[in-house]
Amino acid sequence: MLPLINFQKDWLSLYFIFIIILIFIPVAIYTKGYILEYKKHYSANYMLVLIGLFVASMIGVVASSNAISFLVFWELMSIASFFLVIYEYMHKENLKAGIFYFVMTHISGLFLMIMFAFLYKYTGSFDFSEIIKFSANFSSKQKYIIFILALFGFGAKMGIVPLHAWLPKAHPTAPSNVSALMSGVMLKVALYGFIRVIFIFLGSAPLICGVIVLIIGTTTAIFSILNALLQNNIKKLLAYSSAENIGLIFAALGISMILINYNLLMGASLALTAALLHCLNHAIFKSLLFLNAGSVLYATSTKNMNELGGLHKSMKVTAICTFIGTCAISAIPPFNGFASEILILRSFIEAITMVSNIWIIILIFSCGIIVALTSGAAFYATAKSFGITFLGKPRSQKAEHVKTIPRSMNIGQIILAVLAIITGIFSPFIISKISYYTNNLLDISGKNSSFKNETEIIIFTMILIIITFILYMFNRVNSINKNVVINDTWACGYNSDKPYIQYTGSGFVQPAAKIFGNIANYNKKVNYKKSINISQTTSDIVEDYLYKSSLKAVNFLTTKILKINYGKIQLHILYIFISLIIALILVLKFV
Amino acid sequence: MKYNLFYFFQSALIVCLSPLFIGILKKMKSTLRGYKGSSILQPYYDLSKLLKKGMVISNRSSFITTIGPLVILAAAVTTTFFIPVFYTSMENTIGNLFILMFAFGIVKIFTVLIGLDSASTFGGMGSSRESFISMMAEPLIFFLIIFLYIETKDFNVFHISFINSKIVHFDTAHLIAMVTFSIGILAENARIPFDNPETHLELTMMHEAMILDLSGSDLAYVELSSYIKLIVYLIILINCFVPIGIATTFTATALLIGFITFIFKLLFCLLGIAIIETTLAKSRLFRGAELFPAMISLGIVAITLIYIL
Amino acid sequence: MIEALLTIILISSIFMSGFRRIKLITAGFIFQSAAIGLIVLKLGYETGKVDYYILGILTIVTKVIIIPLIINKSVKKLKINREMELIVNGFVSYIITGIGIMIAFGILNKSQDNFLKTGIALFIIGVLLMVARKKAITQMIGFLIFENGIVLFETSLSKMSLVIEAGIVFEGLMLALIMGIMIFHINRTFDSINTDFFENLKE
Amino acid sequence: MYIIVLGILFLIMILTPLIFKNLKLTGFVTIFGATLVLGIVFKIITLVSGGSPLSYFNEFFYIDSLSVVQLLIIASINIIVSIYSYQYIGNEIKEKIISLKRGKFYYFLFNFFVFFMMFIALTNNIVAMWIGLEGTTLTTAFLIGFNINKNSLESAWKYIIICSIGIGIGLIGILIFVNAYSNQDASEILKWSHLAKNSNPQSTYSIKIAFTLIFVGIGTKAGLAPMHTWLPDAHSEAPSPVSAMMSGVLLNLALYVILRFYIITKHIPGLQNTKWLFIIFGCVSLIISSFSILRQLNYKRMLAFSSVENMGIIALGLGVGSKVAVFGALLHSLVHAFGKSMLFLTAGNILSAYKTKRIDKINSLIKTMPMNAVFLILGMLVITGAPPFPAFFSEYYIIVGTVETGNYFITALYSFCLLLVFAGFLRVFIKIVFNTEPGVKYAKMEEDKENILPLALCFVSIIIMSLLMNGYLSSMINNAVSIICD
Repeated sequence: MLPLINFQKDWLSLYFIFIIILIFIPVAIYTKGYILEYKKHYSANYMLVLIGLFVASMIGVVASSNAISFLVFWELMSIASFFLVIYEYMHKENLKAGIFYFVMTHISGLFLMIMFAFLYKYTGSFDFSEIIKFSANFSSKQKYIIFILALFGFGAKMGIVPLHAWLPKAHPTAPSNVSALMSGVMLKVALYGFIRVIFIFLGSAPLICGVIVLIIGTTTAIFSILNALLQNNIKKLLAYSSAENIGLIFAALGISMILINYNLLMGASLALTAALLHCLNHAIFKSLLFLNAGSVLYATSTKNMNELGGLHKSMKVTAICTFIGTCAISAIPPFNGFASEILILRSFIEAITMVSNIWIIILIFSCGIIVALTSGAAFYATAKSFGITFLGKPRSQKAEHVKTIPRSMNIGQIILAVLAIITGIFSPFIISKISYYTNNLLDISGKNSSFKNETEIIIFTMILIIITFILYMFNRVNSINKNVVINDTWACGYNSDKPYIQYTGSGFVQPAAKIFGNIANYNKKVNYKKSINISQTTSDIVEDYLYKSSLKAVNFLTTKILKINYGKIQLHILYIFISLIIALILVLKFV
Repeated sequence: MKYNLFYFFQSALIVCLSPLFIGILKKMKSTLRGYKGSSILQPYYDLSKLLKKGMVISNRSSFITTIGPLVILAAAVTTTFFIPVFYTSMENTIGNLFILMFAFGIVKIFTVLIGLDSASTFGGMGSSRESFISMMAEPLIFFLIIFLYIETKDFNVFHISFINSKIVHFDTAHLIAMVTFSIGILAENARIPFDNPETHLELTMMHEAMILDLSGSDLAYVELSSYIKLIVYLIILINCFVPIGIATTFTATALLIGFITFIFKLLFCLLGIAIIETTLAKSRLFRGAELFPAMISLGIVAITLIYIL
Repeated sequence: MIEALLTIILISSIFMSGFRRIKLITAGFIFQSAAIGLIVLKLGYETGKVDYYILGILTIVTKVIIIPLIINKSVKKLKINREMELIVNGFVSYIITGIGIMIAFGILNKSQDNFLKTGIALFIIGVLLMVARKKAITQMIGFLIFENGIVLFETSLSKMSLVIEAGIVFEGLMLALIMGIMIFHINRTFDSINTDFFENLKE
Repeated sequence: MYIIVLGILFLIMILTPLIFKNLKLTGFVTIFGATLVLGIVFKIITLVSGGSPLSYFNEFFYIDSLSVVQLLIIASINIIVSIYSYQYIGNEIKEKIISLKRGKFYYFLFNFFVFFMMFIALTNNIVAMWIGLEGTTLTTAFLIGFNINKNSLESAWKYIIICSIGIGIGLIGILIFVNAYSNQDASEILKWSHLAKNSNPQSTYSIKIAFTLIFVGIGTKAGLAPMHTWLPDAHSEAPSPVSAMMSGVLLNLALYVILRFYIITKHIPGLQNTKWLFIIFGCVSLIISSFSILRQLNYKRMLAFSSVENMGIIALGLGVGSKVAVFGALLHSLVHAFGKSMLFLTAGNILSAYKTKRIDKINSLIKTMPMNAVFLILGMLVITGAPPFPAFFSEYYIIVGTVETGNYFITALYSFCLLLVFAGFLRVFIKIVFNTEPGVKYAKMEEDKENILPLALCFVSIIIMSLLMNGYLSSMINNAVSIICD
């Protein structure tokens, strides 16, 4: 009845533990230097303890073999991350964001509690192994219930639309090493839970569930990336982009669920592999990018990219690492985002050819188109984030006078950057490893046909490197005795020292804002007083409509219910008798 | 080994000949416009002149400008190794369409970042527009891959062209897809109506704006890579959609026929581009963007046709 | 004999529900309590049980002597004689009482136990006084009427040991005492015992 | 034997403030006595742990596993609050807020109050239980109005009127209840242990009415909504140690009395559905309190509403009735006692430092009173059911119970209310502890360290509870569960 912490060691758990530890090591190294910035106002030990607790509880969640200990660690993870989010408590907005985050994650926790309660009801056990034994006997109604609860429970933690609103609030407010962990790892832990419940506990969810997951995943991806595009806060952009990647993974899971329903296990295994691989890849490059953002914040103390620029001179290592991260996230070969992006798109395409139901085909096809648009937009967004922040000329004093970064921070970033390259180039081996397990899971081990030609990326990389090398040598030879003039950039004859002749972050995405601005509630105002001044604002429409209206409803009810508590004492006495009479009537009537 | 050597030869040929094709394209355009125009070898002269020149580098530029042009060219050259030109077989193991398409991503990201690198006004503008257009073009490329996969159940360009070379009669879906992809090519390669490759008028340019601050050998690399990129795209179009006549057996006659048909098809494509570029004007950025949804709905029509007919 | 006493109880209580003057209400309360005490004593006489005697004596001592004394003392100190504004005015109070008693008797029509019925009537009137009056002191009297009802109930229903009965009655007395003290404090701090002034605890 | 010792102990504790003039001595005697009481309770627990109940004085006192849980709560909270009171009353006198006489009066009432609660938990006589409850009303009425001012008098008046009515209704119920058993041996019918075994009353009809009356009446005392209206006022105006005692222990105890009657009622054939009273009133309490928590300006008041909410949770758990849920409810009553006492005592510390109960006047507690801030946050986590504290398990078991019995609507409602409460608590406590107004210097306050020991004790006991969850505690509660469910 009570939790006995009993760890399990199946491949899924081990895989996610591997991800957690893989990300944690560089982040820990990074933290050593990063914490210096906070030592003035906040306690460093406090942060270290919390990070330790946070990571330990994430490992606990992934390793639990029992619903109770799963939930305990899950909540511990939420608590630890909450206190990390409000670590810089002296800013009021941080507290607000933290509270919002904690409430959302509590929603997630409650859904999960109910879900496991249902599982307990159906299977009579909190133990995962017992639940798995039962998994063939779930009726479809039971599956629907579990699925819906799991979707909301894990979804609120993952940040799927419409439960994503905490992501762009919590991630920017948390210290960057923490946001790296949160975005890189914590979201994956939620995904782990979802995969475990849907694929391992339920075995196969009904078709509609797959369709729902696919649609939600795609919506999340496109919605969040278009929002990301219009952000000027680096970390907010990255937070939205995290939601986008989760959406992609989710969409792939949806494909897998649909295909399992049609018993097309080969394709299902491919899609599942794609999702799992993207978990790893996203963990690496997103934590890298968050660490980079942290370095920028450390050095310049601003997150607004319109105040930055030209950082590549003063922060060489960070610039190069960010470049690698940018390439990885925009699926440039041979960096790692590329491998999983291809697999996801491939699973879409193969699903289209495999399924015979025309409506499902149309659905997958249109989702695929949107996913493709998403990857294009991801390229746009990250190019913006890197280009505006690191290239060009400093746009403000902050970007000009830059603090030097401690070496440990650089080491942390470099490790992740190297990981991004390694996992990119050697992705075929990782894919074959993962697909071995997914095939096992879906009982099609041995028939490994859906993963041929994967080593091509290595050949490609080699050719690319060779040719680059040849060209480099040629260039060296060619440039002997050439005079190279280094000068100011030509600015049509005007004084080019002004940094504001450059494009800003908002200007960079202006075309997209014009077409997709509605999705991010984009508003532009031009003031003509004294000097011309353009202010542009964006906000989350889901938050604006859904969250605010539900808050309004709660507020309304509160006002009404509060009145019960205040009033004349005579009224209070009357309450007793009214409830007595009602209770009597009920009891006499129904008992 | 023999095959591989041959592929290498094919690809090297493309690298060498692409400036020539661009020269031909320019010649066609000037002929269509009714003036004499420069020699078809002019691109070679331009490149060699640029290679000989010294460079002016902005003091703001970063490692992106230093390595960018080289990597861009390298990536463009690498892609040539992954496509069939006038010979194809089923035995090939490289040539994944995805890798091809994403390899152009390398070119894209570097050009975009080069645009932002030198802190000039135009660079940012060009980068912004280029990113926007390529974002909108992404679904098109995806659609192309879907379509080809549905047709041939394969992602490999070599296999696709091998399988499609057997087709004699093209159905509607195929043709629609081809048109769609052609427009995708125009978008990806910064041609009219999306961009005008000839002007340097700041309000209209995209690709040229990004590389405005490059000079000397760097400029040469980028120019060459853009030539190669266009030709590679055209080859993909040709060999995936109309691979009639491509050599599928390794015999001299087949290769010869393949080569000749290939040249003809390529020239035809170039003529098509020349005609478009002389008759149409560059449209506004958002007008151009409207083409993409149109293309996507065309694509949907094509896919639906395949399934229903 | 018992019937007559019950009649006294009922009449006094029904009149109390409409009285405005606190002295009158107190007088009604004294009558009522005395009647109840007598009933209990009578029962004791009939059954010969010591319990009843003690209960009756306790009732009379506390409710006829001590509590009215406390009330009168407070009233003198407070200089309040009557309820000025009623939440439910006298006329309506009478009607409500009547209807309430009617319904209660209607529900209990099968029961032959008059104690029970009278007890319930007392509950209704006590509650009415607590709910429909503003002065703290009237509320207290209302509560005491309510308690009288309980005593009637007890006599009709229970077979408890003496200690327990004594405990119950003793605590009733304590409660009345505490209420009296509290009314005294309230008057001192609020300069009134009108419960309308009890509005500080609104957030 | 133990009962007599307990009685003598309480007699000494009650009489000391009346006899001796020295307040310190009184405080020491109270603490010492409380320690001895706790010791005796532990001894009793070991005696009962086998599962067989103890009875003394012709079964007038009867101790089974269910009462042991209550005894444990009373005795341990008592010692914590006694330690707290020592410092608290000392401070109040030092600051000339109250006179020495009133200080002694406080101890007198306090010990009396604890005595009555102990009496309720120990007694087997159902009317004696009622007498105990009434006794707590009498003693706490003065404790609530202890600082004689407008607010405290108002709340005390409300408390005494509303609770007396409730208790009166309860007595009527008990009388009818007893009457329904008039077919049985007259010397036995007041004994709970006897009634629980014999489930053949004369008329089930009157048992129905009686139980409803008891439920609503004593439910008033237990703070179930909508009879809870006295509670926020009383708890916010009473001195903090008294609020801790009332909220943590007294409410529980009232519910315990209801539970005793419920156990009898439940065994009567055809009356199992009385559990819906628990469920409905539990839900109403949950809804009203959780919405009310959202907009409070006074932190003690908020804690009071949280008590209503927790009573709702416990009632719900008891009503759902599956073993898991009942286990959760009993565990929750334990955790709630400690957690809520901790919060009230911390609130008392804050109140004595800041002299205001208003939430918006208190900022950045982590800077001004770091230790209290930590305990406040910990208490919040405990009470909102965050792991690894036991409240998480208890709340979760109740969820499991509702799902298990198929009351899905209640599951949803319950979870929603938990969420609201969580949000309300979080908003306020995070604001109090962390909010920093720009430009204000926050200096550390002297009062921070003054009264930390009781808080630490509370927290340590909660930790001990979570450590004992698997073994000792759960076997003890399981015994109690078997009394309720079998």
